[in-house]
Amino acid sequence: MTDMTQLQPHEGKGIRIPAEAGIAFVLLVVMIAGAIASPNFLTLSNMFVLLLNGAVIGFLCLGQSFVLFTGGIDLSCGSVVAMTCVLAAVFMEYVGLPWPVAAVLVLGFGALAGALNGVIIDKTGVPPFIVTFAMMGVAASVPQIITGAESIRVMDFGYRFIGQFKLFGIPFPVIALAVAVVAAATFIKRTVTGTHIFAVGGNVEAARLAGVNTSRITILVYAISGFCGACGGLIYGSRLMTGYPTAGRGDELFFSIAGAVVGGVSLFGGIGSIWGAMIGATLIATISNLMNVLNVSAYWQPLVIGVIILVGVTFDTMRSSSRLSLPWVALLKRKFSASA
Amino acid sequence: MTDMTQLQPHEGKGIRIPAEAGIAFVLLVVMIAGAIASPNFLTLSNMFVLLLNGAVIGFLCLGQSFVLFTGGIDLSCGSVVAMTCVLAAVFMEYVGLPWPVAAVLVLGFGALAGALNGVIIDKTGVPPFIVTFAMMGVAASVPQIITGAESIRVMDFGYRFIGQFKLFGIPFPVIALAVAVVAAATFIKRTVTGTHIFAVGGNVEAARLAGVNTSRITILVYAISGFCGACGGLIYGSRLMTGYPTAGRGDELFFSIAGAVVGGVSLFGGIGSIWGAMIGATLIATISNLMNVLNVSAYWQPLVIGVIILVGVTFDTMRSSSRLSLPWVALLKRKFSASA
Amino acid sequence: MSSYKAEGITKSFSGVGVLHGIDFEVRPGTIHGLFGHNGAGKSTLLKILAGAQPQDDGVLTVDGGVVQLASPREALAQGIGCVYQELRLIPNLTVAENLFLGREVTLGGFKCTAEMKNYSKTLLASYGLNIDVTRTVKGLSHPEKQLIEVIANLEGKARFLFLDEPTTALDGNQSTELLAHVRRIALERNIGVVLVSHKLDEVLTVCDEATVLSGGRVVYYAAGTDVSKQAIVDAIVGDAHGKHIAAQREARAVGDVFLRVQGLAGKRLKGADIEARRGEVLGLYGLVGSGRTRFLRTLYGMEPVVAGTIEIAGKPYQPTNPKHAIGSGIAFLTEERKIDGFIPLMSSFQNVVLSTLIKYRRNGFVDIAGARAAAQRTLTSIGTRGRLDAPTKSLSGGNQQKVLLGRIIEQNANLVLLDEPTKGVDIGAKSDIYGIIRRLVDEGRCIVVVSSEEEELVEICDRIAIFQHGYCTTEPKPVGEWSLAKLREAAWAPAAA
Amino acid sequence: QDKKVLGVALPNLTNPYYVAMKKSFEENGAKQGFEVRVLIADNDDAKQLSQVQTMIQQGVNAVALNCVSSGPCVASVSELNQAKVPVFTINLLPDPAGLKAENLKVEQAVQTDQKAGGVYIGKQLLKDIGADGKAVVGIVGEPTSVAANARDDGFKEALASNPNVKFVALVNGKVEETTSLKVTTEMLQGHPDITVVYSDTEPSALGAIAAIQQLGRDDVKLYAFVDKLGVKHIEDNSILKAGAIQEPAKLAQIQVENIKKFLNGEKLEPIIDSPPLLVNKDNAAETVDKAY
Ligand SMILES: Nc1ncnc2c1ncn2[C@@H]1O[C@H](COP(=O)(O)OP(=O)(O)OP(=O)(O)O)[C@@H](O)[C@H]1O
Ligand SMILES: Nc1ncnc2c1ncn2[C@@H]1O[C@H](COP(=O)(O)OP(=O)(O)OP(=O)(O)O)[C@@H](O)[C@H]1O
Ligand SMILES: [Mg+2]
Ligand SMILES: [Mg+2]
Repeated sequence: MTDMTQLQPHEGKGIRIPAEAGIAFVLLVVMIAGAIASPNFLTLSNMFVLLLNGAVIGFLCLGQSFVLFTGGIDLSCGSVVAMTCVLAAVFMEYVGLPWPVAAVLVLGFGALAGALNGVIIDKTGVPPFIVTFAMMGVAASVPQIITGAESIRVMDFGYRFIGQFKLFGIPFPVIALAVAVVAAATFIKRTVTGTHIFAVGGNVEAARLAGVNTSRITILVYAISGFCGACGGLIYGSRLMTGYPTAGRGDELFFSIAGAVVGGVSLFGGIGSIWGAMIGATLIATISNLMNVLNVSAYWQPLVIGVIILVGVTFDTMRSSSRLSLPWVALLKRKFSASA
Repeated sequence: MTDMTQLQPHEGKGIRIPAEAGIAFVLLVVMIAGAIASPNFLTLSNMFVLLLNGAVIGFLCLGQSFVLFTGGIDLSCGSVVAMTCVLAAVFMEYVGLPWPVAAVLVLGFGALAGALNGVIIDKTGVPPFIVTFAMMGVAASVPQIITGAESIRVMDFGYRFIGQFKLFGIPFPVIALAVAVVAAATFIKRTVTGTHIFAVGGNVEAARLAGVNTSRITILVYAISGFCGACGGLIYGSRLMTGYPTAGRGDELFFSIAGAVVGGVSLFGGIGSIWGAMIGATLIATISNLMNVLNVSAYWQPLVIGVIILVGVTFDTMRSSSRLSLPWVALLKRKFSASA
Repeated sequence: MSSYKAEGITKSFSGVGVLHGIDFEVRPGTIHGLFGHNGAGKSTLLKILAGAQPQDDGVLTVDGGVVQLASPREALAQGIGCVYQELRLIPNLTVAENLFLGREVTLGGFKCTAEMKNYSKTLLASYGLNIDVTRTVKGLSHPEKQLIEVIANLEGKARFLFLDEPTTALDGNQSTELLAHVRRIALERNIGVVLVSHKLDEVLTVCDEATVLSGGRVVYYAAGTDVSKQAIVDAIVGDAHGKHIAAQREARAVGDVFLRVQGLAGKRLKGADIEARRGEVLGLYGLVGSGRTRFLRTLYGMEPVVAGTIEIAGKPYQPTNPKHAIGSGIAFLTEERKIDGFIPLMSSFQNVVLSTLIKYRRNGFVDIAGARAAAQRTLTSIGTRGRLDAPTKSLSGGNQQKVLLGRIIEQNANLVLLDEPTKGVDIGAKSDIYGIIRRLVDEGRCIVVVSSEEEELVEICDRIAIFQHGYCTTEPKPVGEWSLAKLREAAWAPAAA
Repeated sequence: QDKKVLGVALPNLTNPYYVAMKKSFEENGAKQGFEVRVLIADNDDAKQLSQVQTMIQQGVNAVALNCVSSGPCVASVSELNQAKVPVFTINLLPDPAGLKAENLKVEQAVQTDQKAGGVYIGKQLLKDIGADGKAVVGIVGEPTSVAANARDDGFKEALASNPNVKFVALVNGKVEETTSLKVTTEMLQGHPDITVVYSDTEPSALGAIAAIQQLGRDDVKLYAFVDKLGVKHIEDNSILKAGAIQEPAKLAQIQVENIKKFLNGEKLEPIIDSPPLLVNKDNAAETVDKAY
């Protein structure tokens, strides 16, 4: 769980293995297997490609995690990507705004769409599934209505910065995601609101009774998810220098949820961590990159990704429920307690 | 022992309005609106078309409801449609089995795939989301691998029966679905297993402690969902007389969940009814039929369906939480209590 | 020789030993009382006996034959049933369905719904419960749920029945009657019963044998006339608390009126006129369902106010929501800790400081170490045992209750509303809690306590008021004018309004 | 010596069109001595871009690129140009304006003229009903794809001369049999006066045939882009009256051969046009082998 548990256990003896270790280990295994299978896989440049291509799913997964922590679900995040991607192009090309203004405006729009989800869920008590389903429809339709099937080419070349700029060889979206993840993890762990998010997910009635402003938390998490969706829209838009209405409407929604769940976030709320979710998303991005690098047949890809993830999560689940014990864990434990 | 409590007498008077009434009312309103908007909507032939086109989603929603009642989720049902659709064609065309044998075999395969989901979930404790995600991948890959993504034309014309036969003008899939729904509702309501399904969804630990065989229930509900997926595969296959690997891999999965949720089934388990889920699925089928009958632009369709469903469910939620009262309900109540 | 016997039972959770070689025996037709401090391992022992958890080591034998219980289902099949400490009803099933869960009556594969309904109705009526058996359990009051669960298990075909704190939510009358039922059924049907409770007086009247656990070991056993209350108390309290001293009551200077409620009514509350003063403990007594819980929840902003006025320290107060109530200096302890008490997966430290986290904020970030230290201090002061940095749900029931009390203490509120504060708490800690209540009052705070334990009210309250049918209109009387009998009599008297 | 590697980026494999194209790439690639790597974008532009990047990582020698959609596809070309990997586009081409704006280079484009196919079919319909014959047309299209819309435009253009042809409905068949079966039935329910259905993709056509058949609407005729099965239906002359076939296998073959030439230093035509073929009941029997 979150914060205070990370403090030294007062018994003192033994080290505590973080809950994320299991799935991180799975990721490591996949990486090593990939490196053995192809010399092109574990290169610095391919790692950046992997992370760059995973950045949008990473952002969505980040936002989705906040929502899942409270026991909600956000089906609209993929469509928000589409909407914001087109809106950004509209602002630059049709309205004529400079790209930084357009970008900020679009982030605001994303957060607003998310907040609207939150407000409706909070005020009406309609299940998040339905509310965000409706928002998914709306956010999917808006760009199609604006552009038809066409896409809008962006001619403001400064816009490239977001998706294509590199700092010391690291693509900007990767840097932005890293910053966002650290900020989010700190926020969740170290602030009052972060604890309250988990309280709402753990038991909403108890949280309310303990004085948590549950409405505010609900609106906040959906707004964060919407904001993350807008980040995704900008990244796609800028990488392709186009506003196109199918952006983010593929596997993105699905993988954003799957990444979080693989990383140990519960669909029922109150369980999981940002780090876990990000490791989960990275795992999915890695497998999907690896399959392309190894040229796995498209027919086999769904099977391969499904089976690897199932095996990985099963291993993780068994480990944490200690139906299975890892030799290296026992070893580490022995070593630490010896030196203590 | 004398009455020692001072709890308010639990009202026995008045009629109890079934929980499904709200969403049924929404369906009615949509129907009436449709009839006003187009003379071609509320015709008997269009109703059959609507039901026939909705039959596969209806079957999936039926199976999904069983799973949702226990607090699980089945992401693999759409892919099971694809797998069974192709398998049926393979059995008939390549193996040379007569169509009824192929059909029965395929139903068994569907149930088996579902049962496998259930067994893994039960034995490993891995979240259903992950297990059925893996099964989704496997069931999507299998037909592609078998056929190389090509479709198999079925030449055994008897196979037409399943999807194209009509009894007194009613398409066979509609009759089959109706029978299945009645059987399912009876099963849930009238058998011990039905009660146990809800008990597992309401509180799995409590159910276990009360002596419910939770493993059996888990395996059973996923097997039912797989079986329903196979029904879908046969219907699609027989309507097009083809086994093709993209069957059921569109909106089907999503609508199967959405239909149930719209009809009042909770994603958290233990709440809802078969009838509610079926009304929800019908509502979705109706809106989607209506939009094509009225020739609503494809660009607007996601928005329209999202908004109608949101408004409908909001109305339903508010009604049942009595933040809103219907004039006709008050009227009915008055009438009944007067005559009593 | 017919009995259910456990020998050398050990159990540990993630390396922490909870039971260290327990020997225990239940004989048909007798009631065996099981006692011990919070976290002593009573519930764990029962779960092992009932097949809900596997033991690490040790053997279970029924009638001399070794039994392996892989699940509660198998235990039930062997005639071993259990009512667990945490209520185990399925909220969205009906009362009748819950009563028959796991042992439904069927005919040709179908449930005999009507038969089960009718039987449930008569059954509940025979226990004095007037409940529509087709309602879902979700909407019932806490005491009703507890009664239903116990009744359901008494009705089963069990030869051995374990009851883990079955009377915590019930009032004195109800628990006496329920235990009398248990006694009767045990004798009539030759059932072996194990009864876990912290209400010694109540239980000892029906027990044939008594065992006390302490720290996962049997420290006391006696049967028949050898059973001595004082010895049990000593065994429970052990050295940790020294001798259990009856609380000292001294006259306090009572301050001016702090809480003034006039004609307060809500959707479910009819009318309450109550005044509570600074430096006083005001007790609220009434039968189950008389409106005490509703009154507290209304004050705390959990239920809407329809009519009436509230003043706190002379200023008008309009409850809107719990956050606002906390901001107005009110703290509230809920009756059902599992429903809206603690966050199950958060650590006990987090649960304690949940309402007061803001206090530990430095530059926008929570001082985690500081918050944790404060929480630990509070929890230690009320003798909380168990892994406090692990999820609260893994604590024993009584310790969970202490975590919630810890939150109340943390809040440092001026008006403290306590609904059944010592539910499931052991006798040692109880006196600690009474001490804390007294300390809070001495600091000039105002405390309102709802309790179904008359002894508790008489021991800690300065004045006691009576609720009846959702009303509280009579002036509270000083505790000196009340006795247990008088309290019951007043609660039973015909409604004033 | 190492084989040259040819990367092929295709939009999906749910449309048999691309399945046929993929096979042809693999077969002809092998024939020309390439190692062929095919990546499928699942209709996702961003995914296609990332797959192109993966190919660059793998060091392919040339890329055959079938855009998911034209606008976003420019970015993939841009990446390949930067990495100095020669790009050959096929079927659906990147937006020419975008290429020009960024000064990007495509070695050779093998294109199908989407619009031309629609025009052919439209002309055939005009011939069938007569210059001022009546027709009420419903389209089973894919309004969210520019290519499909171009086919519709061509079809409408060819019929513009006849004032008695009315277009009353457009539904989204999503290039998929079951969806098409569903929406076609619903379109016919909503507009019982429809006499001609036009389907702009091959899978939709199959769904539309089943829909018309199963509604028992013998009076409705279908015109559509067709595959082999469709051609057989035209031959039977029942519901499907005429259509256009595309030749994905041929496109791929031409492209592979030209890539081989390019890598051997030959100069290439910048654009090769491969218009669809018109199929009607007269030539159906001969054409059937050309269809995929
Ligand atoms: N599932 C679990 N995981 C970890 N620790 C547990 C678990 N269940 C019980 N414990 C621990 O075992 C110890 C004994 O708990 P148990 O519930 O048996 O106590 P108890 O005697 O019933 O106490 P109480 O009177 O408070 O109900 C406690 O320290 C508790 O924290
Ligand atoms: N807002 C609410 N609306 C409807 N029912 C509620 C509400 N809140 C609680 N309940 C249910 O009603 C039950 C009966 O109310 P409650 O126990 O609060 O009665 P009470 O009269 O205050 O009891 P007591 O006097 O014994 O404390 C509660 O236990 C709970 O299950
Ligand atoms: Mg206990
Ligand atoms: Mg109460």
